[in-house]
Amino acid sequence: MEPDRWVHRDPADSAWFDSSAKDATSLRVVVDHHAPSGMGSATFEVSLMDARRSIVIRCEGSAGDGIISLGKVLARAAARAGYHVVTLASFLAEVRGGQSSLQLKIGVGNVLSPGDDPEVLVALNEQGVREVASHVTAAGLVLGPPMNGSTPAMAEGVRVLPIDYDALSTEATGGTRSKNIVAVGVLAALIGLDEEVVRKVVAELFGKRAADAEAANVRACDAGAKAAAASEIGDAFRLPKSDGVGKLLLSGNQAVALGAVAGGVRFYAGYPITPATEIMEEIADLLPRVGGRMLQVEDEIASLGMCIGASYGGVPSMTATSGPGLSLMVELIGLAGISETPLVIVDVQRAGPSTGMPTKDGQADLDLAVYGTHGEVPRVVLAAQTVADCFSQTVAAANLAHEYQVPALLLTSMSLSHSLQTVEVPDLAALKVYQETFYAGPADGEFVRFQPTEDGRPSRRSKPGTPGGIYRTGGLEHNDRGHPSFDPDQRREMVRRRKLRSQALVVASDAAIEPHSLVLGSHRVGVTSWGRAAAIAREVVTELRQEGQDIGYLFPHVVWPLPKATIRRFLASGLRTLVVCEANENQQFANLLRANFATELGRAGIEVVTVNKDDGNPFGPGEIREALRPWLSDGTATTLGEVGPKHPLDSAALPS
Amino acid sequence: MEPDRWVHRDPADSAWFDSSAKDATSLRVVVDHHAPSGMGSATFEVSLMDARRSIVIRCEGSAGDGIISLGKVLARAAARAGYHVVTLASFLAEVRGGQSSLQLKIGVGNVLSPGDDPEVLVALNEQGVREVASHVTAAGLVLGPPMNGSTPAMAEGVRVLPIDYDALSTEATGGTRSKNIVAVGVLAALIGLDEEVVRKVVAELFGKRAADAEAANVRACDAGAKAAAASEIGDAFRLPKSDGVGKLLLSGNQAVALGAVAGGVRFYAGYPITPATEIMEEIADLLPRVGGRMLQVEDEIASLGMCIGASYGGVPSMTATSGPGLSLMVELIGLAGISETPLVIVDVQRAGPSTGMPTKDGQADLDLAVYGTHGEVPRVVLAAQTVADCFSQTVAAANLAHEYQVPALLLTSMSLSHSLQTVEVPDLAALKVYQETFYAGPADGEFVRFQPTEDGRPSRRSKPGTPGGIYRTGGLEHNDRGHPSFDPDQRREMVRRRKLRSQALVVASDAAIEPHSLVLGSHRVGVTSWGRAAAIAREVVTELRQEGQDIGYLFPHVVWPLPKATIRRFLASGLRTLVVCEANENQQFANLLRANFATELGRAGIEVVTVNKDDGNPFGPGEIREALRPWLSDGTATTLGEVGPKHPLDSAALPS
Amino acid sequence: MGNVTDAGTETKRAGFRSKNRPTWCPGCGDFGVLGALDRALTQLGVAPHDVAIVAGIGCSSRFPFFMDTYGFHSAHGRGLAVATGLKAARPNLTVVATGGDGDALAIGGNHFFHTMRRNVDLTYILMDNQIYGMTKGQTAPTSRRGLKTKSTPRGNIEEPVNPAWAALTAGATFVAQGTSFDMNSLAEMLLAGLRHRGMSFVNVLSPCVTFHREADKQYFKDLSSPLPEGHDPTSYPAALRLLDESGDQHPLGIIYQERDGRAPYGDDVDALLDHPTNERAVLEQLLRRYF
Amino acid sequence: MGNVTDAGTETKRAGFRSKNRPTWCPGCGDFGVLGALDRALTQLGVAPHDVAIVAGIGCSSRFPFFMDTYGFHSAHGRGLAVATGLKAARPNLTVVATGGDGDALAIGGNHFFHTMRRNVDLTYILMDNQIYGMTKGQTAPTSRRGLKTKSTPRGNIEEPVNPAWAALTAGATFVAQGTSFDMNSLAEMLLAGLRHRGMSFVNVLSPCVTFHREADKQYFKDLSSPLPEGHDPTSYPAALRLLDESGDQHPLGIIYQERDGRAPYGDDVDALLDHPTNERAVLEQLLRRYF
Ligand SMILES: Cc1ncc(C[n+]2csc(CCOP(=O)(O)OP(=O)(O)O)c2C)c(N)n1
Ligand SMILES: Cc1ncc(C[n+]2csc(CCOP(=O)(O)OP(=O)(O)O)c2C)c(N)n1
Ligand code: SF4
Ligand code: SF4
Ligand SMILES: [Mg+2]
Ligand SMILES: [Mg+2]
Repeated sequence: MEPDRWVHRDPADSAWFDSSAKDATSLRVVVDHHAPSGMGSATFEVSLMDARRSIVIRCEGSAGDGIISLGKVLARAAARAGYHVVTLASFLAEVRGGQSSLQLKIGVGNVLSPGDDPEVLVALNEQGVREVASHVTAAGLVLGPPMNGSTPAMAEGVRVLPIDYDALSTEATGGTRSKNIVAVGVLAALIGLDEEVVRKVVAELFGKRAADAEAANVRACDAGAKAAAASEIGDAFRLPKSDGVGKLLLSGNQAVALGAVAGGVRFYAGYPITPATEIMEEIADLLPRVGGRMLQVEDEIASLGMCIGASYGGVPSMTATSGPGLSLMVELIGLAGISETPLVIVDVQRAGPSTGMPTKDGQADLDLAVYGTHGEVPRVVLAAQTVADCFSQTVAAANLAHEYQVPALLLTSMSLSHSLQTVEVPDLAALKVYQETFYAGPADGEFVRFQPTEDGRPSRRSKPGTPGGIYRTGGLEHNDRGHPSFDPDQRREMVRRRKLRSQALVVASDAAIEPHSLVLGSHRVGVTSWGRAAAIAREVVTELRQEGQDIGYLFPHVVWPLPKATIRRFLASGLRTLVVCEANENQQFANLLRANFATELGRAGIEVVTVNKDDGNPFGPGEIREALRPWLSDGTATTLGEVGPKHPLDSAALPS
Repeated sequence: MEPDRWVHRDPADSAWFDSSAKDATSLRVVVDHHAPSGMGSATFEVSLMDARRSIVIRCEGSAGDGIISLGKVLARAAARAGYHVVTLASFLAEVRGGQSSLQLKIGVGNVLSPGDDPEVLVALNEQGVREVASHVTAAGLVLGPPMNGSTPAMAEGVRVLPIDYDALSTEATGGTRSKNIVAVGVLAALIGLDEEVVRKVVAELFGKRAADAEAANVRACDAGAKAAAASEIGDAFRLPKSDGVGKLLLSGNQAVALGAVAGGVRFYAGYPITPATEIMEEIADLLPRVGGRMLQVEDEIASLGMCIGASYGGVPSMTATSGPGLSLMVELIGLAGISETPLVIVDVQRAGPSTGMPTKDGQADLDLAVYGTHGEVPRVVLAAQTVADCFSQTVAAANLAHEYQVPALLLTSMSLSHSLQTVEVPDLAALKVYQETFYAGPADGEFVRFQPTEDGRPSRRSKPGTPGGIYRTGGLEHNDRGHPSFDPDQRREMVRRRKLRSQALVVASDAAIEPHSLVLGSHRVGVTSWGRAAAIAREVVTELRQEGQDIGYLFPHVVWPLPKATIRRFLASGLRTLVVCEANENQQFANLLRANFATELGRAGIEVVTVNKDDGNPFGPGEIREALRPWLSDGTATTLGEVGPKHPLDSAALPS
Repeated sequence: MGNVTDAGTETKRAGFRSKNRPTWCPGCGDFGVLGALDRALTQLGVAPHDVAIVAGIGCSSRFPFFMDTYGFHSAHGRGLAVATGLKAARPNLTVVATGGDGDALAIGGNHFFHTMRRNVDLTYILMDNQIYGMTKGQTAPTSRRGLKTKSTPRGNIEEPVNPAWAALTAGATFVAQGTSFDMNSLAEMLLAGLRHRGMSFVNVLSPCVTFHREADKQYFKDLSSPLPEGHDPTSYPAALRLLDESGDQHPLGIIYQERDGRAPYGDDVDALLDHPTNERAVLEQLLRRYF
Repeated sequence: MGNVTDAGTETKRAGFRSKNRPTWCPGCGDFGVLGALDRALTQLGVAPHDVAIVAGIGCSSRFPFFMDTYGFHSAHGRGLAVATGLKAARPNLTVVATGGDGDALAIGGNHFFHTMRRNVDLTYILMDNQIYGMTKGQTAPTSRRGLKTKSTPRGNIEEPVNPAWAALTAGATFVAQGTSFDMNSLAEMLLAGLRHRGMSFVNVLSPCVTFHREADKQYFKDLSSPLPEGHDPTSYPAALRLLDESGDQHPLGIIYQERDGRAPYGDDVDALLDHPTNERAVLEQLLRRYF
């Protein structure tokens, strides 16, 4: 089978380019406003030959130094100035008592990971310099405090610029508390953020407290900028011009909450759980503003039960939880499934099993999402790769749930939920929100709840309160009116109905493939992944392709049912090796692929190579790049020979 | 790779023969007392050329006619006389208001199914004759009441022997109430059961009520026997001599309860649910007799929570439930897993999803058993194929749970739980019950709960109350002492620990393969299945092999982790087609095979053909035979050509 | 239950009764409850399509199928959660929940407790037969101490739960108790409960004639007694004292009804809502927070 | 909580305290409870290895790790189920359960209810900080009406649960209430609870200094009061009246202790057991039933 050549999008969520232009030195980038998340649009040129399209900055300090604020202010300023930003906090600090640490990657387009080793280290305390300076990449920069001790050995060309944060802060504000804002000023100046934007963000942050705090902090920021300007660093760390379109800066949990509200959800019932709690907290504030009702209830079983009740009442409903809560919900997922009650369940994955490591990252709830309930019901499972996805895929989940009258599960994870990323301002007018049509009353004919259909699509519901539309339903096997029936013929009919629904969802899954998540071609190596790992893999593979490597990829958002046509094309595109990256041990996604594409994999003789990690920290791009190395050409050959040696990271499927 | 030729066992749970003797006309059958269930032993000859090794009897009557007692008494008498019996009730009657119906298959060895169409119909009312007589197989027998209406068209050679049950009962007992016992007498005489045994069983049943009822019923039984003797039927339906070893007659639920008690379980907490309730009821009676404690508690979550507590206390613990209860338990399965707390969970599957059809059969909880919980924990999942398995696999589950300190799940189903089957009397002295060794106190060295091991086997536990053995554990990720730790290195260590445990369980799964569940050979077609469907498939495949068909099979009891070495051998034995039978729609077992043996299936180019059924009724042998037909040789050719055409029952994997 | 799969069996419907013939065993107490609710809803004067009945799992929980109203037959123990969600999302519906002693007080105990204390504007009818009927006769949370059933062959070792007490102490603002064989009184209580704004709980002693022969009509008659002369149902302490002092006796009638009481949960939830005329504008504004 | 992953941090152990330094925030009320239990167990004179502490999930549920006894840190809300199983299986152990207001009364409410009514021979210590501490400050079942938290930014719309009331009305045979800042009294109550045969419940007002600043020591002082002069803790009606009339006030001390009361659940379970000398013979006999 002749592989396709598809025009595909740049991995930045919103930019297209032509894959045939691999050797071009500049690209016309079109921000796509047809994207399902309804993002805005813009066109601009970027040079692939630019020395720098992005920068990785690590911020370090003691627990009280305001490192999180530092990161937030810098990220917010960059976002508003039109840059893409990804942050990552806390993971780095966990085992280093008292130290606070945050990393950002800021760039034009293509920012999907927080990076690996930093190019710039800004440390507000000596410990930060001592522990991190040696990790700064060659020709990088260390912005530490005046040191008493000696600085550690560093990579070639790393420059050290001591900044007396305390002194500058005291000078500007009368105290050392604003030293983090001094650092904001330094960094903003170095990377070339618009001064006015930075000042405004600083002012807004502190303006909430008091006008004098606002002014003081703006002064601190200016002091930092001046210090940077006075240095000899020059343009080395300056970013190219951004697209100029201001972006939102959101955590994954905030994005889910906003996506829910924008996607039409008007009922929410929930129970706190790390790392999902902020979804409920955000929704508690947002939902009532648009007439939606939010309840905090006694547990996760009640949460889902109440969502089922509200959805039976015709109100789009959602709940969010993490693994332990999802485990508790699986009985009622079956109830929603058999009664064809649409609803959205968000699972912010954390490192399990059981209570596990609640503040750590992982992607090991896919099996539960796909298989969790006794018996068999159709469902759809989506996974967010980025914070932008947390928004758009929540909307997509609500749409699929209501279009197909199934439970829709959205998987995110700790590393998304608590990191800030930029998101294009959604174009609400363009946002597609599925509007369910209900039975309208006797004029609409006789009401039959479970009207047989051959296309797998559901039949209309009737909102309680509608004359003529009375029906009863629930968890028992039933006939077309919802009345219990255990008749074998009736049963076969209903089993078939649910199967057809699943098949219809396969089609929807294929239709949901966004161009930027797929590259076909006559590649011997293909990479696939899901969730947060997919974003990192996407960044790595894009870079490798730009380096001339011959790699195809597929990073679907709908992970169940699997997009059958797409995967078949992908597998038939000449692949010899399929690399599957995911942050779990048991190869959950890889096994879904094996189970559902055994024939295709077998026929094409494709070797499945798995890259897994389950230590509580999210994948870094370097880890994935390293894992892919055995399948890369050496840069002279354009194709690889036979399938390469097995990589040490390939942990054979467990337990087989 | 040259396929093996293994000596294998006859599918009857306890009999061996040599597969090379396919053309022999008689076999030396050895009842094996090394079987894990510790059955007794006996040796005898059976003739494969006997016209009859078994008989299928259908009993019909009105709801008040005592059809269930009829079946029970006949089955009990046959069992005690050394025959194998399988019964099936209720499924047939469901949609036929007021009619009660039960089918039995009685035979020497090899009785795994209740059969398809009956050879003998005994009907206590006319409706039974009208509705079932046409299904009686050629040369069969209808034992109906004197008919007012006409009898329906029947197969060739079916004889009708009218018996005036009412009159015979009245004559013997003064009332018509004992007409079912008259029928017992008729049937027992026809198939040649020892009269004394039959009389004793009848007497025991009624002796419990009153001596005169006992005598009256024995008279009714005798009257039936006399009527049969007076008829011209002769020996046509007589069974050959049995092995003479009396057998137990049990329902699946009773067998699980007995297995638990015999397997060392001494704590049980449960909550009623159809069709698992009788396990709890039986245990409620049995357990306190051996000093074990049984609690009926508020729900399934509490059930499992209490089992975890009791097991932490060092007492082997078990709970039983059905699908909805298992769904509720999945959070705590993770807790048992990460804390390495052994326990047994029995899931008597019923037709789902949700409340589904609680009184109907199905096998759709495998995915939940294998994948149910957030995150990843090692576990073992077993499935009973027969009532004998319900006993022996409960013992096996308790053994595996304690040997490997994992949750062990045992899947049975409605069709096993509520049907009576014969079970060889277990030899309790030979029964292997794993005895956990606990830390014995300070003399035993320092206690470290989670001692690192390289072989995947767990380290000793310390029973609360033991001096020097104090430790704490629970659901958090932890270090070797059970203390919480989120350190990435420690985490990797524990993830690896759990992985090694799963790998050790793979070895255990291979070791658990019983010879009678595997036939290797250079077969182009292999059949695999699990649970009740496997018993039926086993019966069918054995018959087909005796008819000269070239078919291999594998029917494992441990279905997770899959027995890797065994399956690899099976797949490498020359198979072109692997037929997977299971009573669900989504091909759960087939998908486990595909996911875990994608490489092997692909390399050998094996086509996976799935035979599924999910209408609430269990598989009949005829359905499986029919499904296999396209892969059978026509009886002249000894090998098949290329893989045959796809069978209509092959429902493509859903949703892929 | 006689026959759980009665898709075909129809009977003439009247009032709020659906045309599905109840699948309960002949003589089951739940028939009386069905009749009483039918009458109460008729007297309430609400349209059938403005009523929804939500239940858990059990014989008593089959209720929705036998009424010609909207209905949801949820999962064991979860009826009150589903009913609360429905009521919160659609406050104008009359939502009735039904369940059995096991459904309400064993597996569903936590939802019971929280629904009562939240004072959700529902009417909850518990059919208390002191047994698990649907699963054929195991000890229930309301079974008397010492009762021998299949699951407690040596006798029940637990003190029974008193459902009215549980509801009253958890915070229900209307608590009544009736029997299935005094349909008139029961219908009156149900009507009062339906009219009550807030959580109305009605415990109904309702024999299971098939799996709990001991607890028949006479047993429940002996177990219950009319409200004492002069009982003031608006006094919480009086209601508490009454139930505490009654011990195993079940007083019949309206035991407690909070007068001029707290607003129901539904009202509280609604009070928080904005109803923007231009939703899009609000959304735009919400987005801007994150800019 | 300060630092949840303190595998390395050790402190000198004394009495029943483990060498693991508690990970609670400095100033957290739970320290007082730890001290009080340490003292009570010491006075009880039981060996540490004969004690097991079982908990759910929450700051308060970290308790087992800080005590040098056997311990099981189970799942959110499930501590009492695990504790009941452990006690039923090993009746000679002294089993203490700990939990927070959310753990006990939100997700764990059903086990709470049933454990109290069963009169299981446990001591349950609830650390009531009126907030979800571990998840950083959401409204809990014991939070006051109107409280603004991250999860109820417009104010809590629910009436708070009174834990002592919930335990008393559910059937606990020992109900006491203390504060984390009066360790002496608390230790005494705990000792009495440990000595009580049957379910002893001790509610402890224990401030969360990090996520519920309002409910500090002073707040709890204002909220609580000594037992009224002459309160008879052996009278159930008196205990009921006391708590009903106290409203939001929390009386401190032993509110109720059933005298010569029912045997605990454990005894009842044990009473059913045979202890055969030849188990195999019994098994053979059981098998024979099915012959
Ligand atoms: C999760 C779950 N557990 C158990 C069951 C089995 N079950 C169905 S109804 C029932 C109890 C019925 O008793 P009750 O609620 O008192 O209702 P009744 O039948 O007596 O009216 C049980 C245990 C179930 N359906 N789901
Ligand atoms: C099933 C489940 N749901 C939710 C959580 C998250 N969670 C952990 S502790 C907790 C509540 C803590 O509050 P409380 O019980 O009052 O204890 P505290 O921390 O205040 O002592 C919650 C909601 C969880 N671990 N498991
Ligand atoms: S509660 Fe009892 S009498 Fe009523 S339908 Fe159920 S089993 Fe029959
Ligand atoms: S309850 Fe509050 S003060 Fe105590 S450890 Fe938890 S967060 Fe800190
Ligand atoms: Mg009941
Ligand atoms: Mg709390």
